[in-house]
Amino acid sequence: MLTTRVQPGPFDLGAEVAVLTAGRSDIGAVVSFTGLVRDVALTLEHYPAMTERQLAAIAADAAARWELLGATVIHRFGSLAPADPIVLVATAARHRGAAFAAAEFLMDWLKTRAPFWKREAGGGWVEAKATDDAAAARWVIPS
Amino acid sequence: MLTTRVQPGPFDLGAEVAVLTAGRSDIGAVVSFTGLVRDVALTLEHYPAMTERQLAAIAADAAARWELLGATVIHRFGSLAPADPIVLVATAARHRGAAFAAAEFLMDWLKTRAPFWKREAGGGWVEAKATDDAAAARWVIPS
Amino acid sequence: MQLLYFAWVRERIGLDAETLALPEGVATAGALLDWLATRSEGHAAALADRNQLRIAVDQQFAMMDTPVRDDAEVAIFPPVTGG
Amino acid sequence: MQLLYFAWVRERIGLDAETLALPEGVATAGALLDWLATRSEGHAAALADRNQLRIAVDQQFAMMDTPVRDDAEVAIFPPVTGG
Repeated sequence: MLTTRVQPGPFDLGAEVAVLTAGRSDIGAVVSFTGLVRDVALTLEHYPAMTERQLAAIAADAAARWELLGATVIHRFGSLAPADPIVLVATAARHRGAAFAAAEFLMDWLKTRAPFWKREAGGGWVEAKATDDAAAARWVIPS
Repeated sequence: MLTTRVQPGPFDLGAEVAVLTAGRSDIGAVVSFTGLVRDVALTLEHYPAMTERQLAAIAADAAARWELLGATVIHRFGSLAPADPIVLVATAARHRGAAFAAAEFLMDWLKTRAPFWKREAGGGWVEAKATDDAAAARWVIPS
Repeated sequence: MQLLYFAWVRERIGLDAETLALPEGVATAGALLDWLATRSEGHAAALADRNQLRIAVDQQFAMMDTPVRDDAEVAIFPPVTGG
Repeated sequence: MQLLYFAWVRERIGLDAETLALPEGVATAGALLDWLATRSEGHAAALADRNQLRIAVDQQFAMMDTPVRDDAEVAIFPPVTGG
């Protein structure tokens, strides 16, 4: 089951992982990543129609690369305070290797392919990081 | 804050992550790993005095290798049914790279260095996996 | 053609969207940017540094040589910073 | 000396723990296992395959050549399978 959602409000990590694993006993490993606002309040702008497409495409890409038994991707937008959660990725698989790799992949892909832009409160637009491009480049399949 | 616990009962992923991040705004990334019983009920035996020492040592080792802002390791013992959670690892850091790497390290270390033994219901003792040894070998610092 | 602008591209142009007829002879995303840059000082400022711009055609990432048609939705924005 | 056995080592020996006086001349974990194997058929069966055994001395992983003393807690068990 692949779930992707874009929403202004918070998400519940425990509840999302419970949904991901509900009613099945073939899952041996669940990895979650929660991204939080550090230090300075942010506003997240996004491109709604493209965001939905990209999140679905990113999740499908992860499911094609690893034997996932489920994945959830939730990304918030709007005004966020320090310590607020921004993004949740959760992956379920029989074994931990696939769950860890797919979660890292999803985060690297989100950072470089999902149309969100962060603006710091009282400051400017956050600049894209070369380290995110480098992290995403690990997953590019040579054509 | 490093938290390690061995207990027979379940744990609450959302609550543990909330404790890990409570009251601070310097954490940008939290990674969690939950291990679940697959398919067949298990009994987990352990060596209590050594388990406590090993879990504390494993967590300290992770904190020495990466700039963690917190880590939680909880391992259950006793009788567990299919789909029951067995183990929780959660790591907090400024950036996702350290949080992901430390969580993988902790799981690889737990699988090969924490004194637990699984027995399948109606079956025998689970054998150690060469893949776990190989995964743990990634982290050995050449002496 | 539907044009959408985000983040500082939106701010510099002073619009979040505009609907324009694609002029004859403008057939790629790159040519579209060249033409848009002539529309106002804001457009010119927003579109000056191509290395800092990303383009999506019909909600998919595109290159400067990606073809554009008059019925397309073209979005122009800085490198993404979500996650 | 306090001896502790876990998992199938415990089952084959038929004890989860025993307190024994370390005999003279037994100075390493390996020598201890050789001596323990002579104590009963169960001990012999449990301790036959050294590749399948792990040892902890005072709750720390040890090697066959790790020194053991009479005041030590020595645990013998199969490779761990937690996590």
